[in-house]
Amino acid sequence: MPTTYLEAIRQGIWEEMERDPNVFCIGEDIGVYGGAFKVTAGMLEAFGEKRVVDTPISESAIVGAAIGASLMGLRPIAEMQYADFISCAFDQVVNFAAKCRYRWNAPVPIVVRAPSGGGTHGGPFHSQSPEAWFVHTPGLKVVMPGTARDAKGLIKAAIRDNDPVIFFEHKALYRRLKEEIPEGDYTVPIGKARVFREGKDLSIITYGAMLYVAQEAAETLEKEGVSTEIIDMRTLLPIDEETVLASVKKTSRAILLHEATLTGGFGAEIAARIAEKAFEYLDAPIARVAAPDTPIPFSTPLEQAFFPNADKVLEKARWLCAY
Amino acid sequence: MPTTYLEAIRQGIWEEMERDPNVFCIGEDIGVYGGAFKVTAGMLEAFGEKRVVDTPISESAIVGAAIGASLMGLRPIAEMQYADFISCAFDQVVNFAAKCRYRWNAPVPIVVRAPSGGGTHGGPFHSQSPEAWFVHTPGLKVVMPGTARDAKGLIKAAIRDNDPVIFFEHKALYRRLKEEIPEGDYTVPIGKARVFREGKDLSIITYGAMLYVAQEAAETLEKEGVSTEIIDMRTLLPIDEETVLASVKKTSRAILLHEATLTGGFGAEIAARIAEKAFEYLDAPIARVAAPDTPIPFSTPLEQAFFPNADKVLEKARWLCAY
Amino acid sequence: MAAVDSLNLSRVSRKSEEAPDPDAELARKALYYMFLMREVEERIEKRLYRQGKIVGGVYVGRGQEAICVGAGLAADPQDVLFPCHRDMALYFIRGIQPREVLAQYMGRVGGPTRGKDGNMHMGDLNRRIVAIISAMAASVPVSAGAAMALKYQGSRNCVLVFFGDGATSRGDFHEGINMAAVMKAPLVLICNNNAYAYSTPVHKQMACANVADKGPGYGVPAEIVDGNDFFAVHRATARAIAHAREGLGPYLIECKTFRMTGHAAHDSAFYVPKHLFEEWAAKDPILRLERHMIENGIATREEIDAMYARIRAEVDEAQAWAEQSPFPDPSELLTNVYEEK
Amino acid sequence: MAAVDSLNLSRVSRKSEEAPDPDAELARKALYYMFLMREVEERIEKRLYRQGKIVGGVYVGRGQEAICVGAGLAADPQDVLFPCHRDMALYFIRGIQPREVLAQYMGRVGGPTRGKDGNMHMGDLNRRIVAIISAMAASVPVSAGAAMALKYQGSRNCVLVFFGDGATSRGDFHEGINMAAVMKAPLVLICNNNAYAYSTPVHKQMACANVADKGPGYGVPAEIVDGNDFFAVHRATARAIAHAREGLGPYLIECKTFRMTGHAAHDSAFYVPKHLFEEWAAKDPILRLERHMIENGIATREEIDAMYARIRAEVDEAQAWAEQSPFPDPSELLTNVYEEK
Ligand SMILES: Cc1ncc(C[n+]2csc(CCOP(=O)(O)OP(=O)(O)O)c2C)c(N)n1
Ligand SMILES: Cc1ncc(C[n+]2csc(CCOP(=O)(O)OP(=O)(O)O)c2C)c(N)n1
Ligand SMILES: [Mg+2]
Ligand SMILES: [Mg+2]
Repeated sequence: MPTTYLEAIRQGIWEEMERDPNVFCIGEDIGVYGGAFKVTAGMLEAFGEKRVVDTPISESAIVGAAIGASLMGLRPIAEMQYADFISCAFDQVVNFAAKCRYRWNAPVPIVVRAPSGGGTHGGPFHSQSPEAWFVHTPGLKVVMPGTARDAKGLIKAAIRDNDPVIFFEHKALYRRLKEEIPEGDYTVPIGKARVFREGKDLSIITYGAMLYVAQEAAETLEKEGVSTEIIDMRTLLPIDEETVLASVKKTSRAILLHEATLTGGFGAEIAARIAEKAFEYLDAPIARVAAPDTPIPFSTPLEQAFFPNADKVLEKARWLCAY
Repeated sequence: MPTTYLEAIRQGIWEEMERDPNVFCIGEDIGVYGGAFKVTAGMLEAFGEKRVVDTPISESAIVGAAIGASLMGLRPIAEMQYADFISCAFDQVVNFAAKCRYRWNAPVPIVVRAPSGGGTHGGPFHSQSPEAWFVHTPGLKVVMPGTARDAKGLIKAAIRDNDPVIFFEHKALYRRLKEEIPEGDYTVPIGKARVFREGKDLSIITYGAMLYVAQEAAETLEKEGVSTEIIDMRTLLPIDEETVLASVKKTSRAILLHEATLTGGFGAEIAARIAEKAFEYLDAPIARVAAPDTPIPFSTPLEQAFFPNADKVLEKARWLCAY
Repeated sequence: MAAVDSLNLSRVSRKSEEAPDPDAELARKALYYMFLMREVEERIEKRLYRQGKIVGGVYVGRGQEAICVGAGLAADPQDVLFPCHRDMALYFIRGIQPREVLAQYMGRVGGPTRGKDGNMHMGDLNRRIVAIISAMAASVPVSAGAAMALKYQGSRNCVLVFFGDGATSRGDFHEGINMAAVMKAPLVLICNNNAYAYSTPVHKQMACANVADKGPGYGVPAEIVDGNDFFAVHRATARAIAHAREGLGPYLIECKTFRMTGHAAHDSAFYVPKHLFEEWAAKDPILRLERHMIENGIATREEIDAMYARIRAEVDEAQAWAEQSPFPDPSELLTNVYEEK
Repeated sequence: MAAVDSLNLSRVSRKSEEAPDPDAELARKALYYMFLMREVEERIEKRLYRQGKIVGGVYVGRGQEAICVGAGLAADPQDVLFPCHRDMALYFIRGIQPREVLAQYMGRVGGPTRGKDGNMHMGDLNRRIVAIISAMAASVPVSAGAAMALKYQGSRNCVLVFFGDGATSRGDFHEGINMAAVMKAPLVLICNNNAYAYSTPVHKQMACANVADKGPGYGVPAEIVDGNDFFAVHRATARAIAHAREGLGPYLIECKTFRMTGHAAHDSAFYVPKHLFEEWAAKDPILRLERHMIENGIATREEIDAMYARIRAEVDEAQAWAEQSPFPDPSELLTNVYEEK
């Protein structure tokens, strides 16, 4: 049955709640209201107040409480109402959750769900894609599904993972993306990228909603005789370097694409790895397409200009192919 | 007169406090105690409680209060006792300070001083180098002096700057580094890197305490017949791409060196820019030397193994030169 | 101050023989701003938003207008305001025009942020009104710093910061009020306790009965007022401001009220028991002020209706202006990230 | 529970004819742990640190031992502890050996973190003791979550979290205690108000008189005890634990005490008026407990001195062991960042 990206996440959480009585959800307005995006809709009725915990507006305490509960053997799924508010919980994420195992061998199996990404007229504080901060934080895992299938498989894997996982969900995909997903229980491994589209002339390495921008660009390129491979990272930390390098070694051209701002973004890390480890395979510079280094504007024409699109990808792709 | 890195910062602040009555300092234990590292020693006596404000343990409120005071026309210098605690103020830094000008044209001329860096047996929470998070935050400026001369010139420039500046001070340099600096008033421009050592075969691009690791490596390489150029970034955001590219175009080989952890670090951004914009000049892969992706361990042998050193740089340098 | 074009309620009230009554004057002003706010917000929520002319989140202060108007009119124009998301009248009181506000909501260059930000995320330093960021309570430490700055500058002015019941749970509320208290900064903290934070009722937000109960833990005097009573809010704010101006430090006012809408325009508020809306509708602050004015001979029904009609016409014009205001040019995307020299 | 080797204070006290006196037993245990803590900390601060065998920060709880010992002995071994940086005895009470603690401080593999972390940054989930991070008060929300988990699991146990007066200024204190209160989580919050946070006296930390004044703002019962009186702390903690076990939610205890040292070993505390040290030296919790024991015939001076001698010998041995413990191999740098399969 065609399933939305949102419903896929909901199903994944639901099945894990059924499977393991230690799994519970905690966040603002996730109970009666079912969450700002309705990802937890119906869960309060099905699982009760004990397992669907509405909290005060306290991001730091939400993550902190999740950490504490995980230390006691539970498996909390904490929701940030918007990824933007994870900044309010930053210390708990990067200093408490990320470092417990290393420091004193205490696993912190929490999932922090963070609806991120733009294109929904959210303005500066409801559109951000802050994944790179966490990719620079050893001890965390960072996941961002770009398909409904992966959304379900990865949320389940994240819940079962014994390390803290920051799980970014792309708000613009929640309801717009609808596709067939496998029935019942399955997981998608954390730490494995996947070839989203096979090609031989150019690799576009991306994740999240930008997959579809890449796809659109790839279709145009196809007509221009360029065969584009798209790598969907899916997990941003730990990085599946192997899949990236294999693709670039095959195609000899790479574009890193993400909707987070350019400087210090995830693309920089991948570019750096390619430049160090696949240098001799490269036939052209490594290009990046990302949002410009500005806050995210509200007004539609500015917002549209902000986000990467197929044209911006095509421009770089043509440059690389002509190189 | 030979002046320590710490004293240079202190002088810079002192002179700016004298020059502009709107400049004031705010932070924990900066008054009577003179700051955990004594950077503000003597200022309470000289400038009074009004301008040297001891606060409760409230990093978020320290940065928030600095923002609010700056909106009223003051020029606050906020001290984080350790850079590690800036995580507790993260939302104020990345969402309030960084975005005011863009959103509603309200300048936020604050300086957030953050003693960072390791090698002082500080363990996981008193050794971090979190600059990359802020480099990925448009609207901020990020500075890290590596010399006493620059420390004074840059803190003065930061105080006069009309945008929020995160000013990282390397704890290990505070007292270990002592050198001649110009007398009296001078500034070092924010946004300009500098050639720390000229060379023609290899560029090491770095900043902060790693300058001296680069220097050590360069001296060894010199003996091996390799002429090494060292670029001291000094400002990490906005990035002085020009100076970096000019160096790499000259030497054709680049190593990015920093003591922050590798993945998602500042070096990734520079590597990515070189790989996109100076690709045709490269004779070898772009190499990175950085701390491994772990929390920062406490025990001396682990700590020593954690930080980059000349040997690690030499290994990469030899690889590039033999490429 | 605002160009209050429509504020020409007949000065010939039944008491007109007597000296001008400051209370009457205040009531007229208050009613003007309260109704203006309601009218602009109605347009936004019930027309422009539904017509797709406003995208993104829409939060209104329907039923809570007495709070921002009561506090805003108690402040001196040089006092600094930090509005929250249900305090639109503060902008009008500071002279920002309805047309600018409507343009802001529609993402047009005519708005104070020129489309860079949306809805109530706006401010104007010249008018001493500071834009919120979305993170609840983040304004509290910033307002504390502004108040510290006023003291530093030897100003007799103070700062008023607005926030909801839900915001008090955040660390920033705590750090901000505590620091302001330690510094004896001239800060007036005005909490609209409207019983909900999004879907979360206040008893799930905190385990004490009142936000004001938090005052003693900061050494800050705190009082509770009927947030639907303009005069009560106004008087309490005046007391708080006097306290601040005397150098006695922060003062916390809890205004009990009720959120007469969903959290935002998309929210039906299904989780709010219906009877609460009915009960609180009867306590509407505008109706209440109208009644007071009529009963005390400050204005007649006809005069009030005439003022409303003028406000509606004013807002019609503002809306037309705002809809004509152009969208920003995409080139503006890259401007003003840093100081441009 | 700890192997309390040196705890063989003669059971034949002057009251020996009577049934074993639980109060006497408790006093003996308390004195043991308090003196052990002091002795280990003295070694750390005055010997190993000065000899350069301990690098990094050294914080001690000299003069505050009654707090962690009083609270720690009131807890059940299955209650979960979140010590802060002046609560060393909690580790001993949970059976972590002095030699392990000394090895921890010296960065040796014999310490609970194998050198990955230093000083009091240690924990052991099997012993239900959770390691702090350095950010003050960060433990409070985490302890709230642990308490919520115990409730979730239907356990009758509770959580005890320790922090200083300075930590209460942080947002995390606020968010954590408030959330615990809303959730009625079984959390006992124990604040050591030792008058200073680093160089900052408590009146610059907060504008209320007592940390306990913050309780009502959270709907949390709060009491003030003499933090230098072991029995007072013990009884208050027992009350708080009973409250928590009954499902009545969090309970805040403010222990008034004094930091008898600088903030850390490098700090001379020049900013603390000298007379305060003198006044508080007279209130030393160990001397006080000794006096109580002697006056009540629980132990003789000789017995106490003999116990101290045994403890010193125990710590000598522990120190020797710890100094022999190897440093971690550099290869351990890369282990345990993530689960290793
Ligand atoms: C830190 C943070 N977390 C979550 C949100 C999402 N959010 C926006 S408004 C709101 C409720 C605010 O409630 P309250 O403070 O009572 O104000 P009210 O809307 O009732 O006026 C929430 C949860 C936010 N804006 N900021
Ligand atoms: C968030 C944060 N800011 C600053 C510090 C630096 N610091 C370490 S301990 C301390 C003082 C703590 O005071 P208090 O909570 O009263 O505990 P005490 O040391 O008096 O026992 C400070 C400021 C820190 N550890 N964490
Ligand atoms: Mg509310
Ligand atoms: Mg203290």
